Amino acid sequence: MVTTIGGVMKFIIAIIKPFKLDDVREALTGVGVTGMTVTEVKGFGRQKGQTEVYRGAEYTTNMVPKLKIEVACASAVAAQAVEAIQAAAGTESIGDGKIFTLALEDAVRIRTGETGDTAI
Amino acid sequence: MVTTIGGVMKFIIAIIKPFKLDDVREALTGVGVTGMTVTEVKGFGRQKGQTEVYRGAEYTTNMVPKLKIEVACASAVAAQAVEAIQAAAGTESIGDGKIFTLALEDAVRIRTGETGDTAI
Amino acid sequence: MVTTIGGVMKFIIAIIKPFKLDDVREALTGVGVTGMTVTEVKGFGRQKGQTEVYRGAEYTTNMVPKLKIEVACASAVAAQAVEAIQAAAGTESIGDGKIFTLALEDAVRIRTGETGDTAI
Amino acid sequence: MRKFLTISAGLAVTAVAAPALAQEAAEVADPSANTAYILNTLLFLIGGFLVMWMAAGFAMLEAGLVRSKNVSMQCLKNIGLYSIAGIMFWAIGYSIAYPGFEGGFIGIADFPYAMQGVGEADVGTGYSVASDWFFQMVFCATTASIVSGTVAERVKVIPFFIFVFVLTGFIYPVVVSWEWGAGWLDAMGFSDFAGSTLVHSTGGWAALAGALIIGPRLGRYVNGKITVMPGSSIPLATLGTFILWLGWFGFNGASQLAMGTISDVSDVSKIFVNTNMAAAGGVVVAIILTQVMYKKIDVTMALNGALAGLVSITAEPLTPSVPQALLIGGVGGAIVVFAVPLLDKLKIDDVVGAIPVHLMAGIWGTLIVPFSNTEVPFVAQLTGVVATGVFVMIASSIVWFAIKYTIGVRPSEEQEMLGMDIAEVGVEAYPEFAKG
Amino acid sequence: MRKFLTISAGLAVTAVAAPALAQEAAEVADPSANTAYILNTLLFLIGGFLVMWMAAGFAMLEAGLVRSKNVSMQCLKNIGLYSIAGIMFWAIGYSIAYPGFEGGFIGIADFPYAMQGVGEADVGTGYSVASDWFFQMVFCATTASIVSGTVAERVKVIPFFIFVFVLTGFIYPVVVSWEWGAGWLDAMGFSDFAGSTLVHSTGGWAALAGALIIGPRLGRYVNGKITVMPGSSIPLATLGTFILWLGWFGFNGASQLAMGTISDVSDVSKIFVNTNMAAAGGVVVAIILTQVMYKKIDVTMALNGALAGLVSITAEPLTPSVPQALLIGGVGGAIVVFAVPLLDKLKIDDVVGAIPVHLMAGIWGTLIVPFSNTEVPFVAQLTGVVATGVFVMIASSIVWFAIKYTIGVRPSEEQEMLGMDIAEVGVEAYPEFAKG
Amino acid sequence: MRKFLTISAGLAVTAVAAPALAQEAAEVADPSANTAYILNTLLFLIGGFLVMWMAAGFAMLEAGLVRSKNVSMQCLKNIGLYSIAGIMFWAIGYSIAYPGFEGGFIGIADFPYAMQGVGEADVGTGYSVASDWFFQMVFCATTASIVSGTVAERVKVIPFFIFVFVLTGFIYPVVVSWEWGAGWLDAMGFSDFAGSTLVHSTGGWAALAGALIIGPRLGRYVNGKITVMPGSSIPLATLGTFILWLGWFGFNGASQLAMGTISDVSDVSKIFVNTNMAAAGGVVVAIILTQVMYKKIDVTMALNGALAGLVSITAEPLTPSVPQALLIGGVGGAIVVFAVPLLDKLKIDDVVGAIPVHLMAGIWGTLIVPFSNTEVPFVAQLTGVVATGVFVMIASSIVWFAIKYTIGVRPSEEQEMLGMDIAEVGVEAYPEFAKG
Ligand SMILES: Nc1ncnc2c1ncn2[C@@H]1O[C@H](COP(=O)(O)OP(=O)(O)O)[C@@H](O)[C@H]1O
Ligand SMILES: Nc1ncnc2c1ncn2[C@@H]1O[C@H](COP(=O)(O)OP(=O)(O)O)[C@@H](O)[C@H]1O
Ligand SMILES: Nc1ncnc2c1ncn2[C@@H]1O[C@H](COP(=O)(O)OP(=O)(O)O)[C@@H](O)[C@H]1O
Repeated sequence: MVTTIGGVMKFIIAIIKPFKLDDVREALTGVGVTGMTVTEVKGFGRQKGQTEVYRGAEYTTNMVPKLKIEVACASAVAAQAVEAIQAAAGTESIGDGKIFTLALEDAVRIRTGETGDTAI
Repeated sequence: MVTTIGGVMKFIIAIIKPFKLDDVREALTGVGVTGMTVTEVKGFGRQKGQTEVYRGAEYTTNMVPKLKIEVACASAVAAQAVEAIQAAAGTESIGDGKIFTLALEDAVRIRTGETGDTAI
Repeated sequence: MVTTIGGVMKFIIAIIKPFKLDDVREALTGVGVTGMTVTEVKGFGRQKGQTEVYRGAEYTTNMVPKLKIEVACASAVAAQAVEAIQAAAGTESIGDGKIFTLALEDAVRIRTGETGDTAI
Repeated sequence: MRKFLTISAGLAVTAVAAPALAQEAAEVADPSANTAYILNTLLFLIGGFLVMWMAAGFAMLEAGLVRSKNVSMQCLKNIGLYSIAGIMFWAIGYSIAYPGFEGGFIGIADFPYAMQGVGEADVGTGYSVASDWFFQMVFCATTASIVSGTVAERVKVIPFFIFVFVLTGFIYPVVVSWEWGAGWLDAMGFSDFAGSTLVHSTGGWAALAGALIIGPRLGRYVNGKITVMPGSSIPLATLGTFILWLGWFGFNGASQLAMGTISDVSDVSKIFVNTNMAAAGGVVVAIILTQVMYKKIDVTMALNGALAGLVSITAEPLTPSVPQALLIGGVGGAIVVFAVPLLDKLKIDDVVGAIPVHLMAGIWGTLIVPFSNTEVPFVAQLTGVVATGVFVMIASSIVWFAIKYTIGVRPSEEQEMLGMDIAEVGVEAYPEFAKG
Repeated sequence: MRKFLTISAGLAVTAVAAPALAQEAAEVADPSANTAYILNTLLFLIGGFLVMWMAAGFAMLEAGLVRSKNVSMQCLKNIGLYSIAGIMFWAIGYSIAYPGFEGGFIGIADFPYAMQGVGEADVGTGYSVASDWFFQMVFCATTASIVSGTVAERVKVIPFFIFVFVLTGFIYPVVVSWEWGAGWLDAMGFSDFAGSTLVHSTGGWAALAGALIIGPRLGRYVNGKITVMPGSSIPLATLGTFILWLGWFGFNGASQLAMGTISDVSDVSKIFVNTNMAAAGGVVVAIILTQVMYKKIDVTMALNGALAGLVSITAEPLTPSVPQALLIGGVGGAIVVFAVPLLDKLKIDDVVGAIPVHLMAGIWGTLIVPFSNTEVPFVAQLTGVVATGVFVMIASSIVWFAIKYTIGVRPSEEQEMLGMDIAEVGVEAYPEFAKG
Repeated sequence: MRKFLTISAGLAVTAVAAPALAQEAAEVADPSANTAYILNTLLFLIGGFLVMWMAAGFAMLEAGLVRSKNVSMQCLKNIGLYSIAGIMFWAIGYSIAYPGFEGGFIGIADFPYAMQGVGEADVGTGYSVASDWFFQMVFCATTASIVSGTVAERVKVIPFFIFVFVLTGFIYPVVVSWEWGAGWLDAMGFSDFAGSTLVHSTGGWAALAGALIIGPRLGRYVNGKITVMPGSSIPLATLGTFILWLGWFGFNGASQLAMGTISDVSDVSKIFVNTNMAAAGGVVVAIILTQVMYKKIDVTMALNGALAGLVSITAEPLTPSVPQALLIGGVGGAIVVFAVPLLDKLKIDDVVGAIPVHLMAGIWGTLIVPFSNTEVPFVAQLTGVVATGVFVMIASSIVWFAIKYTIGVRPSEEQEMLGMDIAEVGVEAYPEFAKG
């Protein structure tokens, strides 16, 4: 089966504000990345949640709803992809999120069995 | 605490069609991988979502519901695990998903503190 | 844009019991890690799910609800972070979960564009 | 100005009516006969809107017990079937149900059913024919609602509506004609006060035929293993049950068919009490049994228990004493607890438990009538149960098979996997909530 | 046969009890006038609580059709508007609606409306004034409910309540005074039995004015593309529709305003039937059309179809024959199917479809009255429709603009994004469910 | 004793209205008395089914305000308690409530309560005894529903049912006997028209005793910090509130206990208006106060405000003028807004706010009666409030303690964490929705 071609691909994990999803997707498409996987997450960080009042008791939800976007791509495009995400997801306000880049050793397209960056 | 034994383990991330979960689980058990973590995700890719009509307006949900399966395993079994997933998750149709393999530096079993691949 | 400073950061993925979240958060704050991302997941492993009876038919939900916590941190603090999580999440009972450590090549704070561990 | 005109008009009529009547009071319509007419009609109207409300009860019960991917479809089927039932029962149903024969098997009066004209009242009947029709129509719709629950999650919408079309236009009316329509069963002395057999068993048999012919949901019974498919919303199922319980006061109470005398209204009151007690008995028995058998109290069994109690008492809600009502309803609750798993063993997939609740408890309720009403011959009850079963099973099977082998009854496997909401409705029930 | 046996039995009993009465019928306080008073009042009370229940129907329908981030707000608006309507209609509304003029345009009687004292009954009116007020008040509240659905998800709560304040205290009452209040429209021969125009179109016009002035939800129509925003819960929307359907029997049935004579109660029965048939027609037509046009059956269209059928028959639920009722309601259902996408083309954002359902079907229902009730001049109907439209559009626009340019009507973009529940209510509707 | 006074009064009026009939009243059943009998019974039946419907209201309100992991349990408790209440109130409750004494403290008539036989009507009472029993039974069930909300999410199901068993079979009936049963409070001139004290405060006291003895939910009050535990579904809570509001027209309206005269039916109408206005007042005040105090309008407070307004007017819904009704209800709304956080400060965990709504507003409503009904001595009201509080607190505490120290009342910490649905019901309320 596949031989590991270390480092030729990256696995990008971005945490963004939910309503920025469409912008980020367009930006990624712009740099040629069409596939991605999105997950609903809750974030902790500098940004604090809403203060709500429920039946007379105030409380702050310190979890903030975020979206996690996972993108596998060839190392070559990783930098542009990260830039694209950052540009698209930014609102200059606290809580905009993070982009994490990890090394991706291998990828397989289940349907075809293609591996490496052709699989993406 | 634990000394990092780089590269002896892999962290496999597979995106599959939801209804394939049971097949994939059985396949993994078959190669000796009993533990896994599953997350509901939405996927973007070649496969397009359903076209629905709501109150006279057509729209395509370009997000497709998928399941993300995360499996940590020893490098030795990684290849078989990937193969097992691919075999079990395939339907020969667009949208079958991907399998990503990352290096796992260390694992700890919270209950016992065991580390490395004994922890898995 | 950012130069990759391989290995100076870690990406920790912990699977814990849902009701342990607050303890884990406090423990992480204790070692100086304030940011984290949480995801609802279902886990398979040694721990079996509840046996429920629905309309006379018994069934076991072999999936157990868990929380996945993702923390990016500087390698320096990774060990303490892992220890903190393990200490806080443990209940000495099956199903306490796992902590996985991966290498994090780079991080970017979307708001500011800061990179590396300053971004976290 | 109509608000005032009408009133004065209204009073005028009475005013005019009153003195004139004074003399001939003895022979022709005297005021108290008019009052009785009004009260009888009012009973039909109140009973009618309460039973109409049961359509919402079935919709909520079923929406709560199907999986979320089929909830929109279940809502659509329920509002659709109620509408079709109304149209069909007017077009031919009522005329088949009340053919005007004596002891016959099948017949039909003029159709579509002609309602009265504006301001017309037929003192002969003692109530407004439109109010009677309305009250009878909602019973017809109930029969169809029963079917939708059992065959949920695996029947395409158009085939389902076609079945409802035949059920409400032909099958149900024929059964009704045998008893309430003065047919042969009635001649035999068969007694079914509000329809344990005529309404509930008929719906139950039609549902059973469907379940057998259509088969279980995909993956429900795989190599001997039962896959549990829990309902999407217990509170909606609970709401549905409470709605049905409320509606049942109209269902049974207004089946007294008259409120113009103190004895009639007293009987309606007694029926309210017995109806409530039978339901309570069903709930308590279901709770006790599930606790004993499973160490947990399955709320869906308690809900079904209430309904089974209600169905059980429906054949005779008037004559039982309270202890008898509790017993009759309680047995209904027990039937549910034992019959639900039994159906699973038989691989009969009844999504909401309509077969135990409406068919089995309906049979029980019909057969037990002589216990509290000694005038009723058991043999007549048995005959009625069997005859209804044979006729409805055959008729329904013919229709289900006809559909199955023509346009087909089930969605494709992929569609069924995906859920009928996306496949056929195009609208998900809970588009925003992640499925866990 | 029991259905008939029982009846005759009932009459028998009354017949026996009757003769004694015959003689004094004429002179003494004619019991039948008292009985009529009681029955008329009872009709208002039953009709009143059924229409009150419609407030819950609107709340559920709207809660189900807005996105989950605005559901708490929709619940708050609905319970708030019902309360405000009650207070305003007592404070001045009723007195404006029934100013006691003949053929006038606007007037006001003593206010706030004085209910009767304890034990007081005014035989002159033929019913209890309190029961009449209650029945009229719930109609007023209905008008406000209509507006909340159309402008949902983008109007701050206080501006909304201010609008309701004026609508229920002034705008709606004025329109009512023109017709039911014996004003100029009534003098013209305009006829609107239960309020297709007075209630539903009035609410619809006010909603339309709001939709135009407030504008669509953020991101709803971006560069020519329609963004679909599916509702959060189809079962709640279905429940709401069934509640409204049930309430409508009170809405139309009790608008007969009298039940003290056999002809009145028979007419109420006929109204029940026609009301039900029009709704059924609306459902069936909506189902057929969506299936034909889209190959899928949009359940929300079926629900709207039922409501459009009900609104269509409301202007004249008594005189139509059943086929006419089916036709009138069916056209209402068609209106919905075609008007909903049309509004989208016009970029008019009507979250729940209240404009097609209440305004357009209301106009249709009003104009078609002469078809079944030949005494009604078409020109009067047309005049009523136009006059109501002009007045309500102008009056509502003034109020919406006044609010818009003072305290503002919309939340900030960020708040709207976030959802009104967090922004203004502070309580999320489904805090525990992850949004997918 | 008003229950009987009213009746005879009712009959009196009819008697006056039909002097001629007076004579033969002895021998022939006088038709207008018969008509009154029918109408009185009908009032009980309509009121009865409306109040029965309140059981669904409590179920939905509570299902909406508990966390999703305890929703199935809340549904189970509600359908179970309604069933148990019906059985217990028949078995002994009614006989304790109406022991037939004069001014007594405790007594019991023959039990279980014997309903009338088929066709039997007792003209002496002026209504069907079965209809009266039914109407009284649903009040008993209401008392139990109140308790389930307060102690939700932390009481095992069997202990809860045991408490309901005693509450509905003994505690509530004793309190009722003091007033409606012609006991000592009634002799003192205490007046509680529809049960602000007898029903709502009794339920509220029992709930308070439970909350104190059982303690708060796990983690609710940790080292001085209040952990907010938002309810799972605001629309269900809203639906529940609307159901209760609707049911209250039966609760208060039918407590007039007679509809056989024009004055009685007029009073029922007045009660409808006042009941509605008090609820509206409660909503508006709660909305204004929360907006002022928190800059957000907590919809759950608005819902509780409506209920508090309803409870407040229940002690005397007939004599107040509309402004008085608005004031009485409005104060009820204010009580909720201030009492809910107060209970939190006292670490009394009342999940749905039943203590402010039913207990505190119930006390307020009872004490304010003399304000609109000058015949009622304040001291009697105060005595009634205190006596009920003392008795119910003691009796309930004994039961709660007895349960606590025998079979135990709370689930294990782990079970409570996990949720009672999995722990005791075995069925999750929303198995498919991911918890966020
Ligand atoms: N160390 C971390 N590890 C993983 N996720 C993080 C970390 N720090 C922040 N995040 C995620 O990024 C989101 C935004 O971070 P936050 O500190 O709130 O604002 P900013 O991105 O502007 O610094 C958080 O809600 C969380 O989901
Ligand atoms: N570059 C990518 N990075 C992360 N996930 C991806 C990527 N490309 C595809 N996916 C995931 O895989 C799923 C299937 O991919 P898709 O292109 O639709 O079909 P196929 O797997 O047959 O090529 C997508 O829905 C998405 O969740
Ligand atoms: N090999 C694995 N890969 C990924 N996740 C795993 C793996 N094994 C276990 N898990 C996760 O850890 C959770 C706990 O593991 P389990 O075997 O049940 O108990 P323990 O952690 O005590 O060994 C599982 O529910 C699953 O989510």
